[in-house]
Amino acid sequence: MATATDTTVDKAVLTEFLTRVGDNALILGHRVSEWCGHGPALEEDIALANVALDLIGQTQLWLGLAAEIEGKGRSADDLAFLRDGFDFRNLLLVERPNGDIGQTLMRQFLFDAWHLQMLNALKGSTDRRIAEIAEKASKEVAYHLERSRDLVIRLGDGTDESHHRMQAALDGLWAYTGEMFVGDAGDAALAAAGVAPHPESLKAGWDEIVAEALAEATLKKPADGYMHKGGKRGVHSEHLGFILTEMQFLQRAYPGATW
Amino acid sequence: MATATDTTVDKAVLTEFLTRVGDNALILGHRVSEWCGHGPALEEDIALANVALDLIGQTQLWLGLAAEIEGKGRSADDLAFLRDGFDFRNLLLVERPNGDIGQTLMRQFLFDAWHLQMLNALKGSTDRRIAEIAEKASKEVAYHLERSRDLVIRLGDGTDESHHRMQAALDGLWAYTGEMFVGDAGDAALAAAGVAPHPESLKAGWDEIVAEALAEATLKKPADGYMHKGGKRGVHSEHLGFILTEMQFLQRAYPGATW
Amino acid sequence: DPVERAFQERIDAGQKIEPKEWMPEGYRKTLVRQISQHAHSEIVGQLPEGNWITRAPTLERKAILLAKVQDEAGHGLYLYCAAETLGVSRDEMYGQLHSGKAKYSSIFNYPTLTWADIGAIGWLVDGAAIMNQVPLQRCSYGPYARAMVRICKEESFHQRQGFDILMKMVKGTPQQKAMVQDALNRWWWPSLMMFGPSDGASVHSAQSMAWKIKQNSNDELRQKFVDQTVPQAEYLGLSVPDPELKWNENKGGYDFGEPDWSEFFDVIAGNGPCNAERLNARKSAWDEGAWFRDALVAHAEKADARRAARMPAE
Amino acid sequence: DPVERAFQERIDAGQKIEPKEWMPEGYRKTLVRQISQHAHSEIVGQLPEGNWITRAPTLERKAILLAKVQDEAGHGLYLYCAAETLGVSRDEMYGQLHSGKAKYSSIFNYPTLTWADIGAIGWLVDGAAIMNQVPLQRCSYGPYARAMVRICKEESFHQRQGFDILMKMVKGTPQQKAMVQDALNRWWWPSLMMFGPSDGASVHSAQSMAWKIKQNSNDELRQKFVDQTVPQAEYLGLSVPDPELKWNENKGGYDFGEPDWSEFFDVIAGNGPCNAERLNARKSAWDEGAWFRDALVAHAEKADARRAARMPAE
Repeated sequence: MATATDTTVDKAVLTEFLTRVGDNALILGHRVSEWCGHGPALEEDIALANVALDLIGQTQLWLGLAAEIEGKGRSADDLAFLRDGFDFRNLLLVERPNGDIGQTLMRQFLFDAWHLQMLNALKGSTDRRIAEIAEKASKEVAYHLERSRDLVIRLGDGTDESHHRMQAALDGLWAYTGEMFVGDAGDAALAAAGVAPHPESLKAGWDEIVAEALAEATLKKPADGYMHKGGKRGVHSEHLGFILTEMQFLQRAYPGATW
Repeated sequence: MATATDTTVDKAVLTEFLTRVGDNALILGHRVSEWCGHGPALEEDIALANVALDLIGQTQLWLGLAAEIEGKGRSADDLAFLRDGFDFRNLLLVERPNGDIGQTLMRQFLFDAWHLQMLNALKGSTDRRIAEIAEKASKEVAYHLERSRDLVIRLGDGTDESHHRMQAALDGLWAYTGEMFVGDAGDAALAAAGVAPHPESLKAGWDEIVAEALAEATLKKPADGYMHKGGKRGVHSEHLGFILTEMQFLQRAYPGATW
Repeated sequence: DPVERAFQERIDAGQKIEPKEWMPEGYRKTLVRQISQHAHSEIVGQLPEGNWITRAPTLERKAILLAKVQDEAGHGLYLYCAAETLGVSRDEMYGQLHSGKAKYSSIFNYPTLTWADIGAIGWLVDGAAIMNQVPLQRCSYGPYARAMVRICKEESFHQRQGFDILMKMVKGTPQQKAMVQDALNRWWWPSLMMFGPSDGASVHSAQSMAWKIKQNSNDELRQKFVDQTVPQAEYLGLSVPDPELKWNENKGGYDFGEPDWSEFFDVIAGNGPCNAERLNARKSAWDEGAWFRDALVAHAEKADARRAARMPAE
Repeated sequence: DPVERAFQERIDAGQKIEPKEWMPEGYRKTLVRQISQHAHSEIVGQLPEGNWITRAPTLERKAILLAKVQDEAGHGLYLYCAAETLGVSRDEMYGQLHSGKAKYSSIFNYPTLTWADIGAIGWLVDGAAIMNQVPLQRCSYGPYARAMVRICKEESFHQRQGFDILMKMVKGTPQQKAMVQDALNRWWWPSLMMFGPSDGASVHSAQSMAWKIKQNSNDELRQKFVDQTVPQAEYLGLSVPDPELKWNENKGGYDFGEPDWSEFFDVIAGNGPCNAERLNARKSAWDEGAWFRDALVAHAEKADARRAARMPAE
């Protein structure tokens, strides 16, 4: 049984970590929710809404804990709706535009494969609160991965057109996957304390899941070249700004109002 | 020489009128500015930026005068960046999405043909301040109309594809033109005081300009059917909300900051 | 016709008609029209609310709205399945929606302009829908009646959530309260129109009533809706935008003004504020999704072929 | 070669070379490459700033930014015309941009993330551009030199406007000041890289200098830029993100750190934060505008044909 060791790690490091995990869920949830009512099939509309819903639920838990540990009297909503772009800590991958449904599903698969590894590792966190959230979220994400993996395979090995679209999606997104596995001093401290896995430690498992699925999808895994990074330290793409103008508008326009 | 008669018309009616004129320029200017850097030819990029620039300049004058007459200590910027959607008074026509460049130019032409009539009438306003702004703006808008009219003709009578695109643009926008010519009690009061023309009085001139240009463009003028309205009294389309989330974001996110 | 008489007797006796049983062609047609229209309404109905998902003001509101829109897609799915039991495919029904041949509820051709509209849709639009749908749980056609049981349960949940949004807002800032009043001003009349014109004007009503596809007159349901909703508006501190609205002690209900039926027919004719946008959104979702659907079919065929090829060796 | 010697003598004597005059093929090629790259930079340079036009915080700022982006398109136009005098068409140059064969200034592959970035681009990017461009007003090729005169005048105007944005912000709220510091942190090193690697690393430099296409070494210009900019940063109350930055009394200028040239070459190789977005934006503008350009040509041909048909009758 994991025990709470929240005193052994610097509070700021822990808050930063939780913000990263929470922001990934928030921003990807937002992106997926943009599909609402516009999916390629009714079943897909339902499934996309479901993924978005799970991610927003996870956001509430992670950012809620981040806010609690931060101890400045902020709420999960305050973190979501009142932070500036450079205070967001999500991966660049999750703010990539939806593109066609193939690109959306490829992004989802590449993220899910990492997300599940991360959550499975967090289930063994020495911080009980983190382990509990991971326990709940990992069940949802296992299903997300099952679904996105299956669709990547079917669309990759579908028609010529779908194959080309999926290969283009993969090629376009690949350079945004490297950031998932890059650690910093905070990550090292969290790993040493058994709070969270070192990002690099998730790479082998991710590689395996991805390589297998891509092979079955008849897609060519891109060569490992240049990898973009910045999101984890608050340097985002131009897309995040537009996400935030929409997402935060009501809270920004009517400060202090309750909804 | 026109003389100031600002005391003969109700202040609220005058403010409402100026807000309508100003909001048309603001929202259309915003829409046109969305093209920046994405035009179909370099000359077109320059021309579109120029139109947007003129319209934003006119916005400053009209909303500046509206704010002054309102007398509540607000500025043109306050009106542009801090009003809610239902306080905007622009025509639905100007908030229509850009679509392809043909749709943008058709919207511009249909509006310019009305705008120039309106400004030419306002040059004779009994309110000297209005007449002065109209004098300046009408020169700019005469050029806008010359340009949009010319392009509608060339694209309408260009290739088969351009002809079809322009006809589709015209058919899609036509139901948004009626609102320009519908007056209310305030319009009647302004007309009676010689401050502004009655909207209906602009119809004949507009019809003539439009009919001539469409004929030369080999485009078929749509039958006069149902006409949308609502913008002039603050009931807008869903598009305006998204325009405002972007346009107002900085002022909303950092209340009271100067830029 | 004795077969038809027997059919009618079963209906009169309150029995449910099931898919494989004999039914008059008119009964089948009426049901297909009504169920598919209802299904289309759920699907198109995702759009006005979906318009605010990315702008929902809190994480909880965002989650609730997502869940609601997901429910609507789910309702669409039940209903398309119910209609399919009558021998029409989902793709055929989509085709009719996209060509404009099939209708959907006109209320979804109105725009959602502020967050209060999301509350108003839950409160008024779902409220009126429930009023229409509760009797349909007793509809004579089994699959439709059973779909409605499930749908009604979720709809009343949605209605409470909508009311809750408005409660929070009217207790909030003056701007929030103004948004709520503005929303009521815009949604009140279209909601009353959701029950359709007086039955006198409708040719289908009498037969539908006899077949127990329809159980109450439009005016009855409208009256019931007004009687239920006006006190709620008062509770919210709002004023209903109808100068003729007045409590009538004699009838134990409200007297109220006549909706502007010319607006109703304009919207049905395609001239509502959002008809073109709604239909285009659905059509482009469908068209842009073609490659996705084709690929799933192609993959399934390949998988089948591979299985078949392996068979002999096994 | 006496012709080439005479050409070099004219250049050494400070004479301008004009379009129809003889010039060495290398001179022509170098100019075409440099001028078209410069033109492409103006065009692509519209995008990072265009990204904030719809979000400009005041009407005046919006107007100023629109005017600036319009100026950039105008500069692109002068420069394409200057390049065309060397026998290459605008469409050819576009083709090279879209295929990735021609480059544009790498600085435009960085994103604009806050409103302060709009100020920083004016201050630092236009500042560095001016530093590069002022000597080009004396370039040996006439049309290019004359285009630069006009461009430099407008650029220095833009630089002042950028500085003015930052002045307002650093005098504003702590959040605004934080945005400005963040912008400087992100734009400082890329701005220094705008002058290119040390000349030792470049094969073209010596010949370009002899031809008076280039007049100063990259390091000279970079030093000048740092010396000019650091006091401005201090005036704004900002700290320059270079721990090695220090005034050097002996040389009468600043010592400063070496930019991360691996980043520079990454961005040139297509791996900057926005390379794909910028190029795709330009390509789709071009592709989606094809019908527009084709129609204008078709209309002109029709009009000509109609004029020709009328001729005999007149």
